[in-house]
Amino acid sequence: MIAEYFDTPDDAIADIADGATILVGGFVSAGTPSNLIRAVRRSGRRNLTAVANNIGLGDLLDELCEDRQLAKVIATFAIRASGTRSSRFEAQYRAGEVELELVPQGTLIERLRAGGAGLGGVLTRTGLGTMMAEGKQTMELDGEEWLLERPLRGDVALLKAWRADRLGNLQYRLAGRNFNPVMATAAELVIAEVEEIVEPGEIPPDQVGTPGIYVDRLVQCEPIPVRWEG
Amino acid sequence: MIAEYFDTPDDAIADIADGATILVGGFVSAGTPSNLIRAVRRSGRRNLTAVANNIGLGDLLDELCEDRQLAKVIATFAIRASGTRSSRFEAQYRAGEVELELVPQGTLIERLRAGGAGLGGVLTRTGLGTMMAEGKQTMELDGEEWLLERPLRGDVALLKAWRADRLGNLQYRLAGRNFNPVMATAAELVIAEVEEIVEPGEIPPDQVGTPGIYVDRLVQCEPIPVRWEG
Amino acid sequence: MPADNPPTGLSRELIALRVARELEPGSVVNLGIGLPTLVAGFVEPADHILFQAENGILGYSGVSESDFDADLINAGGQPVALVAGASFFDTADSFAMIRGGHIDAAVLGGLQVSARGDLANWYVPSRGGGSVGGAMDLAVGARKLIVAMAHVTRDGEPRIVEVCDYPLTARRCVDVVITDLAVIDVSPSGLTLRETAPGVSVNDVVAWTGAELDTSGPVCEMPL
Amino acid sequence: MPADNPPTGLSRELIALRVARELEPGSVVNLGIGLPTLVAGFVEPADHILFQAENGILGYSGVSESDFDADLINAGGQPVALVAGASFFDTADSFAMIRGGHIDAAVLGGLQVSARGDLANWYVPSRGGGSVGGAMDLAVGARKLIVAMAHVTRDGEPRIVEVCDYPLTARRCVDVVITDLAVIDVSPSGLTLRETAPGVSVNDVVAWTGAELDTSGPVCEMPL
Repeated sequence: MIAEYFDTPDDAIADIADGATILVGGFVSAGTPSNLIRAVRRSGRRNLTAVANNIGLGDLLDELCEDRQLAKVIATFAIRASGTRSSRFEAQYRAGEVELELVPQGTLIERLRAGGAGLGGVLTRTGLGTMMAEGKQTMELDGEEWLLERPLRGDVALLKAWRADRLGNLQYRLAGRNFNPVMATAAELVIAEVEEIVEPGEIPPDQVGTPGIYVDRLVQCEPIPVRWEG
Repeated sequence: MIAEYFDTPDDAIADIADGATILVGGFVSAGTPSNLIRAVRRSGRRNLTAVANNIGLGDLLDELCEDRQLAKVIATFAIRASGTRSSRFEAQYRAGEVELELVPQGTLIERLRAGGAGLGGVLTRTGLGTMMAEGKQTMELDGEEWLLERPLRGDVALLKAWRADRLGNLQYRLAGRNFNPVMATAAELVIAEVEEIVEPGEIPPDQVGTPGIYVDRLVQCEPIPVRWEG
Repeated sequence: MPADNPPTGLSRELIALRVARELEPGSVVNLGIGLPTLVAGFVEPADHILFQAENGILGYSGVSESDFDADLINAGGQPVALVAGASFFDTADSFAMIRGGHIDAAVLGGLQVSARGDLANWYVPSRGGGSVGGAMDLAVGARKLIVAMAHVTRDGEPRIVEVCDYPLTARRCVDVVITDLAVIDVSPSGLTLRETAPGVSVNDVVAWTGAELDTSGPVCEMPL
Repeated sequence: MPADNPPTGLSRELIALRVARELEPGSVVNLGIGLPTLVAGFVEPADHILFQAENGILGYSGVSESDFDADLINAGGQPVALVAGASFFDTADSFAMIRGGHIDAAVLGGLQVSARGDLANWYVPSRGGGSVGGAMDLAVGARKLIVAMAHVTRDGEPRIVEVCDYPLTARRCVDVVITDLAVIDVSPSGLTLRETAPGVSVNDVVAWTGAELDTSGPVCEMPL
């Protein structure tokens, strides 16, 4: 229950296994665990499945393609509509070297939430009548059609928050929350990088974005800047 | 989008119709819209359906039974296990004068959330093999059994928050959130009583518990104390 | 044949103490209404047990009647104090925590527990209606479910039975039953007596239990 | 027969201006990536339009490149400034807001719009893979869906078609299409021309539109 500190992001992720499914918090530059992603790259782990909002928008996740560490990506942004800029992920995807499961953003977060909240699935209209509904169960209830979306979980979640206390409570800043609080609930092992570590009680109880019971490991790092490449 | 102020809770609820379904925020004493409930009592509206965590635990909702204003209650706490104390609701329930739909607390909040979030339902294990599953659809998925729970919405939601700004942003204090933020999303008309009204920007953006777009009406009142009667 | 009256067992407070000893240091625990609430008063602060209240608190330290704040209550409506590092959240997040398996242990009261671990604790048929609160979610979601209850009813009927005749809270959910007479483990193969209360014999427990009870393993007196 | 090239219509900025005029004062609006983002620069402050970004902001006032804070970006990754009364939330709450019908209007880019209001905007078959972001949720959840796009492709193919051949974002979701050439209303009975861009004739619009277009009502020049 008391989160474990690590001196470096490399130590914090050292025991991630080849073939692991990794939930990666953040939305482009906001709330992105950039040091943990770099550490995964340095670790050389392979055959990974990454679940993240975006890949190939200038984000560090794309770097995991340099040495073909990713077998599969589950994301909402993956291939740019315009071909003026290309990512490593895109090149590998076109070469058939990495699998892509594209998921609508609202469905991705609900699937993760279901995975963390003990729900067997949710019914949404999002994706009905589109490629996203292929192979999925639909139901008609009271004359309305719904698409059944199943839970999604990870072996590991990599999160970024602003501050943490010794109990693992996380406080986010600005729009840095995004996928982080839900991903914190949906993985066996939750690792957070934070900019600052404080004493329990310093984060006011109503400003805790992720209660400490969800967080297994903490590492304090200076964030690595990321920008969207348009 | 800019919330409308009312001078009294009676004015704020004046146009609730007979037969309306009313979501009532709060958990016993915490975050309970006690002034708005009293105003509904004074309004004399009848044939109402109330959706609330509790009735008859010393709460003011029980007062709506004095003049038989409630036709139905959807709640998690309704009839005490011990018969040492009895509520008006209990007496009316035993006389067959009011209907009760008892719902597990985690299912009640998910049904309300689904109603507010545009979801057609959620799958839960809660209630499987119990009276709560009677008449409901179950599904087997990957060898696990799930109970399908459908969305729940209200015509009106009565909420209590600590502070509001002119845009209707609500800030809760301590454990006063409970059902309020989700109920704010799941009714056609949302009315909040607050202890204080401040200027936009005075509630820090990361401490807004309910964004103002959900809130239609505001009234400033001194809370009426409520205690659980054991 | 059982005697007319069950032996005198533990007080409610001592049951709560025994439950407190069952909790792992550093664990996250939800306490149901009634007897389970007393457990908060018996844990060792050094064990850093964190109590969750389903109305939206993680990290309350116990009931504090002296200083009532209407917005700072547990799920039994009792005023509570907070530990450093507590947090608040809404009911949706609270039950995501409960249903999602993030609570290490829940302590619930019981009306009946069956030999296969079914729990009935929310509906007294003679009273009807019922109050379920968070019990059904806790029963399916908590990693370990401890039921704390009197071993028999006021009328002397066993509460531990082959099959519950009260309406269920959840099927096959109970891990341990702690009563005024005994500590009983529940597993897929049935009920195993682990401990007896001081002054209570194995035969007493068997006599006042309405289901088959394995007493072949080591049975010790409750450490209190 | 259409001329070889469509007439010169509005610039991207003027399309954004026309979209801004379509927004109701006091409404809550989500702007998609690309052209729609420009709309934030053209609304009247007095209209108190509140912009939602699906990554978790309600109440950003526009793009502000001067002062980049990595944690304060819109869904297009652009740095933004806040209005007084803004709020932050996580992705689950953001899409509850979007899917639950709490956004008054969404402005999305388009690849194709069909006569019955189907939208295709996330997948270019020649490129594959795609990026869907929040588009499918916005298309089903926003109370009003405005599509802002060029009237024809770079190759001179109409983007407004009887039936989309690009993969859909959602069925029957579009309410209004605003292009460099025209404003077209979409209803269950089909497409109705409401406005033409300055210098563009009704016949031009008909010629470069690949679906039946009702031009029988009053058609005026866009007020810009």
